[in-house]
Amino acid sequence: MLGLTAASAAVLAGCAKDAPQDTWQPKGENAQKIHDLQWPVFLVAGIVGVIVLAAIGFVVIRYRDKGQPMPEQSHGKPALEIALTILPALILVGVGIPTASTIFDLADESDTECIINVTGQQWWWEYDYPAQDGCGGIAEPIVTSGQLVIPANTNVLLRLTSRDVIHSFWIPALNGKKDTVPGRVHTLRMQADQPGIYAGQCTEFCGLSHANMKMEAVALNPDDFQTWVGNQLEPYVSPEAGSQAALGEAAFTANCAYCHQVNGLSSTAPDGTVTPVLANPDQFVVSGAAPNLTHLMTRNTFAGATWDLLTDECRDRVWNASPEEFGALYLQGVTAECLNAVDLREWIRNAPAKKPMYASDAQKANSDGKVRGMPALGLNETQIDQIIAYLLERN
Amino acid sequence: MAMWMFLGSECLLFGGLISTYMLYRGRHPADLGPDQVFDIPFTSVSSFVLLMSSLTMVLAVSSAAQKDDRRTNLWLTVTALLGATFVGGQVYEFTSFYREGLGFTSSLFSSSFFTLTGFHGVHVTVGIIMLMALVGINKRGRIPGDKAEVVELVGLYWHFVDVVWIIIFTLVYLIPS
Amino acid sequence: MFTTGSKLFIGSSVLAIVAAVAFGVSYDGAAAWTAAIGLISVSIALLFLMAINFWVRDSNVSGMDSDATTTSAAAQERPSNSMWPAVGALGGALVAIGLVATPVVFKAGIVVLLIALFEWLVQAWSDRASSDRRFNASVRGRIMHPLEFPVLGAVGLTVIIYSFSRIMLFLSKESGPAVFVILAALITLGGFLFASRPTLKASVVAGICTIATLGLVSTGAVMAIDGEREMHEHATVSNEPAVCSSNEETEVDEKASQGVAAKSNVAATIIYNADGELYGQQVGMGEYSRMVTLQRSNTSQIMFRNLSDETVRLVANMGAFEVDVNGTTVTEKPVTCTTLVEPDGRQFMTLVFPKSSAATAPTDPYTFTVPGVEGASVEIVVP
Amino acid sequence: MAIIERPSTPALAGSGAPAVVTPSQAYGVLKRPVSTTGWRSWVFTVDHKKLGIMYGVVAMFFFLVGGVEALLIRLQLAGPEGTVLSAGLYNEMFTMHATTMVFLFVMPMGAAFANYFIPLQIGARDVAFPRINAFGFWCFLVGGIFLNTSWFLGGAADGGWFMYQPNANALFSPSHGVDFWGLGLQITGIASLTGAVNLITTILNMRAPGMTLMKMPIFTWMSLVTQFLLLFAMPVITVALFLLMFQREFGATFFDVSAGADPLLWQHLFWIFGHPEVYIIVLPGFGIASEVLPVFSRKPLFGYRFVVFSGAAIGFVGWGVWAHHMFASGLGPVSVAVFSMATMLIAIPTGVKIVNWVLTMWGGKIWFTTAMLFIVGMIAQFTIGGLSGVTHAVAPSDTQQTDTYYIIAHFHYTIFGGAVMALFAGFYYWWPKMFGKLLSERLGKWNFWLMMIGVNLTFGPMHIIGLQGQPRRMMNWTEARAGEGFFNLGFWNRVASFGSLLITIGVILFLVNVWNTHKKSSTTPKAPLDPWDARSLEWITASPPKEHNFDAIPTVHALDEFFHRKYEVDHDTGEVRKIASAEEVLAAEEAKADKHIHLPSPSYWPIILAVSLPIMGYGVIFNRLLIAVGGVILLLAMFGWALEPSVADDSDYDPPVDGGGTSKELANIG
Repeated sequence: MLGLTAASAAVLAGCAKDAPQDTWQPKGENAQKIHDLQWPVFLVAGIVGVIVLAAIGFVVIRYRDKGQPMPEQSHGKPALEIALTILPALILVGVGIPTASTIFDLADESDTECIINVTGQQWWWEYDYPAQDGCGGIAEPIVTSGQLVIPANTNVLLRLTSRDVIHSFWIPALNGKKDTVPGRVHTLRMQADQPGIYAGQCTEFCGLSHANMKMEAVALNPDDFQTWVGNQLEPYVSPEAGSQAALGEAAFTANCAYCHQVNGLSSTAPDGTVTPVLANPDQFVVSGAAPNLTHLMTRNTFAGATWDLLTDECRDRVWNASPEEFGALYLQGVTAECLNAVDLREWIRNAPAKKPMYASDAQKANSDGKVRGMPALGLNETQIDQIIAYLLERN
Repeated sequence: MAMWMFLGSECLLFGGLISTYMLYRGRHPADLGPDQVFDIPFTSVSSFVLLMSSLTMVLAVSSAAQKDDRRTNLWLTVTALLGATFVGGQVYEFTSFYREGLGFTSSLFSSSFFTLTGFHGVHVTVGIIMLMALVGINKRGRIPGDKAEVVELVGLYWHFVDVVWIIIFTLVYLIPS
Repeated sequence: MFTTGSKLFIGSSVLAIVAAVAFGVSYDGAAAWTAAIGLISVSIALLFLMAINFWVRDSNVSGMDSDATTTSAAAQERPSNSMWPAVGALGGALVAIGLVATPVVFKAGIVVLLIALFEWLVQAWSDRASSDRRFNASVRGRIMHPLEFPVLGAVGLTVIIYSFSRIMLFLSKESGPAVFVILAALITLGGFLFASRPTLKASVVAGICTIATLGLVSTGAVMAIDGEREMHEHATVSNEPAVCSSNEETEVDEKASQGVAAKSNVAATIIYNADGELYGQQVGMGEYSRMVTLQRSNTSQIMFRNLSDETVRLVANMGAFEVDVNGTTVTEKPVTCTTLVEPDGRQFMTLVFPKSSAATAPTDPYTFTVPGVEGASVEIVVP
Repeated sequence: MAIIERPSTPALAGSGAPAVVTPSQAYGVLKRPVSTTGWRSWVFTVDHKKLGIMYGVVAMFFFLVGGVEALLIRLQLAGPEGTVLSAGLYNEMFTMHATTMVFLFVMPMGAAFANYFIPLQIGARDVAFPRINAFGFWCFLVGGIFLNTSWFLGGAADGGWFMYQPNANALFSPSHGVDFWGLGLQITGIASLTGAVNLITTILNMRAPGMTLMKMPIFTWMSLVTQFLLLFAMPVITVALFLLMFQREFGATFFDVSAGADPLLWQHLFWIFGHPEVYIIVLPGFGIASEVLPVFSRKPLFGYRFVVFSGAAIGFVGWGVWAHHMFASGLGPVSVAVFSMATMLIAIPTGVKIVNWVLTMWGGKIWFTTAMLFIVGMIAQFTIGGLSGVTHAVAPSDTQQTDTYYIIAHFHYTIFGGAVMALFAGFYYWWPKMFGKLLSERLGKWNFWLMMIGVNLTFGPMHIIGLQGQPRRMMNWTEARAGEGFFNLGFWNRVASFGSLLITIGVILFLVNVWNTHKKSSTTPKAPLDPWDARSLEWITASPPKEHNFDAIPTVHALDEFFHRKYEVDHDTGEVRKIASAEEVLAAEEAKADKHIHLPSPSYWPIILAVSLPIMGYGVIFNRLLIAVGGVILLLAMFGWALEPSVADDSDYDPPVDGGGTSKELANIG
């Protein structure tokens, strides 16, 4: 009966409005290839399952002990056996041939139009876009995290690696998963048919906060994507002097910039010399990296995509947008009205209390005094307000 | 029978260790690799000693088959001594490697090398203990069951350890990386 | 039920357990472990003694037992001979010498003393177990043999092997194998000799073996004290700028660092071709690029392929950083390189850039270069 | 070849007890213990039946431990953002649930049945090496306890049962949990390895006269394949665990990427062990199914040869498919394709088994006892598990399914639905043989239906949850990604948690059943000699069997020997006639009873030797001094073992009551 359920699940899953990580609703060429392979396999498996279960049911009812005489002590019929061995073998050959061709299809790298490096670490993803002619042209490297922004209808190739332990990158609607192994570079094809947002999650157990290591892939029209690239490369604008955000800049520089890079941020010494502020996460974090916050408000999530930067209402608007409207809506980024300040405040106040991480002093002792995740910084509410005001301008 | 089974299992143990070594043998600083530290003449000699011990083991087994207790004990002792010589050589080898800067944790090459050869050394040592125990028990006349069979079983183990060494010696020392 | 003696031991062992618990509760860490384990061991030992006492009923003999006048332990003429007082004295002496000389001797003395005490205790007890000497010996054997034989065997084996290896260490690298062979040959020949002369007396054999062992051990001891032959430590040179910048052949392994990484798993392939050009290949970035992108703080496998007909090495210049060393600011220029690679050869190198390209001095960007070849340079971008 | 530890001394002389008991002058350190009653008779026993029962009891205990862990996991996941367990505790929980269930329940439960029934099924009086057998059991017990003490000593292992590197190295898993895990598995691994050597030797060397390999009962056959798998799989995991230990304890860098290592080495070593392990778990269950089905269908097993060969084929092919656990690890398309094909190949022999089971029932006269119900349920569920297995043998499809709940559904259908259901069938089927009493069929049927429905409610929805994209090893799920409609994660997670309660009630009913049958006031009558009209050799002896199993070793003429002694088959008409009752068959055998039966005496050393191992384990973790203490005990025990007389001295026993009697009452030696 469960075989039936499984088979019907296979059929039904295609039509209901399901979880965002549904593996049966491909939204891109690669996932479609997998889907084209898997639904016949599920169908065949379902049919075989129904036949076998029906046979068991039939036998159990038909041959139950109704007082019939002792049955013939037959030891089997080799011909029947061999036939019943060859039959599944044939089915499997039928399954095997398309399987092999799909495997090689999905490993093809020759049609790449855009390269993105994806680096996993406990417990968030970093995406960096090397300077390239692909992706419609990227002049300078871009570093971001949380949301992987890709041009729609473009063959993107992800180069996956990890800074600490093994993670696995998975956007079910776009392709199957691929492990990111430290010291190795694995490639994964990505292609989205339409603009939109596609949920994913780390699927290789990676320690304490494995459940909180999520990601989203955002596909934009090539034009919108160019706008996005332009936004990312916009130079740094200092907050207006004397504003709340300007105080926030100082608080950020004093508390956050040890690990979090904001490109273009600089500090002025009393004698007037200006030095760029460079983050040194390698001195404080085991993985040696922390999310780059230069354009935090162009993305919709934070803390490993565990929480949204948008309020629920604004979030739903983005997620439910039609492919045509999506690009414009996404490029608006996070505005003051839409900012989910509740979660963000809690996070800045005491990050390890919100998401389990190895960031306490006792835990640091086990790893050369470095943290894994963001520690509690002991900021007061005023500082938090200032920092949020500052971050709100990082768009 | 059981010994054959056990040795079959041991094959996989050494198989795993040898694969680890083969995978990692290139992983070392440029000037602290196999070519620098290995002392091939010495290791050849100690391999030869271990081979000789196989010969004396055969003699022990044949003496046991002829029910010649005295010679059985003698050859078992000689085998144990040769084995001890080999282990002594290995201790020397390890010490000298260590003095030359190749510690257990120096590099992946050294870790896997010491693990592999160390495991083999432990097997030889266990073999020596088996031989000595056999001599001891035999002197007291307490070998249960068929004496020749027991000696043969220990012999089987000993030959196995020898053969494994030949493989290790060839793969680790002789074949250049 | 319980005899007087066993009650005494029960009491003491309970005390020890209570103390162990008290320690465990009141202290943390290794101290508590050590103390608790020690005290529990003591209590186990005491319980063991209790059991013995209980079993032999404190060696009490019933007054009604007429046979006891002749068979009880008290009626024994005298205890059997014992070497343990002498050994104990030796231990004491060692302790004394150790106090003056070195801690090792002191510790050895303690061990000897403990062994002697324990053996003495057991022997004293076993002497009184019954009137039958042989039975007493067997009782002692039952308890002590399983401890004595393995420990003596292990110690003996270790001493022999250790002395042997010391001798080898003393000898020069050339004569070592020769001595080794001679020793092995002696053993084998000795075997044949004894095998061919079945009439040889056991005592002669034992004598020869004893002399040989003593000789081996004493030589070993002498040589261990005398020191080892000179051994030069191999120094690691590959990260030294002096080596990296030269095209000279150094005494290094040609095939160092052959990696496990398959080609598809390298972060970048750096190629030096016959035209003296150096360029990089990264998946999806075309066949020829003068720039490669590597992630910060990430262990990256780089493959270097030498397609020219010269023997060259690849150098990774990892920027310039101002470092504070004891109060003075020093500029550090970390460099790492492969060894010399033959034409058509290839080699792997593992790199980590902990800081982004922005952090290095503009005059010293991250690059791959081939020493001595002008213009052979690939820029490394670390975003 | 083998050293059969069977005393070669002549029979006890019936000359009457010596007037004065003189202490034994044996060469051994201690005399062999001789107790046949009380706790000593269990602790020092070398009797394969007692060891089998102890294996069973201990494995059952760990089943409950693992079950509680599973319940906590399901409780956590019953609602969104579960807060029952902290993240760290949750990780420890699923790691230990898997480890406990695999290494401390299913494997040893298979060993329990193998230990108890293999000698009985092949007509032997004990296994080839009784003391090693005892040593194996004690290793398993102390290893299991050692592993679980980690809960109280700083936290259990938290790296997942597959303990992928580098997540399980000291930097990323700083508690001692992983150390306990590695060392504990080494110790239980010794149990598996010695057990394998022992049982293989027993099966190949000690079969009753006439029992050729192709007349061997099918459970014994499947166990033989299992033991071969164990024999070759254990050393591989041993190597992996040693590398892990050297890395964590002694600073080696086998999995440290910055030193140039490749973390995939661990995955290869682990799965080269791990995949055969899957068959190690399930083949004993196949064996039990193939025993129970013919008995209750009143027909011989359909295609005995095919079942045997398919079992052996699974054993072989099982070695070539390990990388299908690594389809997402980045192996490269060629390896993925090859392993994908190999994995499909293994579906064929598995399919053969299911077909044969169905055809065994076909045309039979099926008697639905609890045991039979469990097996029918097992076949149905294993079919589902097998088919979902085929869907992820298809590698691209697997990249969508691996590490999701779909995989959990798959392997629980095969392991719980397949192996565990078969083990429960084994309990009900063999209980009268082992204890002389029948378990209640009424409670048994309740037990079956609750478990059957519970398993499907728990693991069935996991197919849906998995395909909806919920990954494994997640401490919680969120409403935001749960979706709506029929397939929403929230509803099906709750269903799964509810199902786990049903399984729990089912298991409790089993325990109640056992309690009711064996409590002092129990009115359960003694079971008949042959309650199921069984077919194989273990039933040609008393229930429970005497210490020496058989009064006379039966001579075997056919597969299903017992059946052929009870029934006569007319070859022309196929008609089956009863010619003898079980009691008559047994009486005929007992009439030929051997005059002198010698059994190995109990021994102190196996347990002492086993106890030394965890002491050394604690030493490695906490204080190197303890290694020395453990080492001394180890040496002592080996010495004692080697010099132990092969049998207790005659003088320690009372003389036999009659010439051929077997009573070995403890003599009064004060």
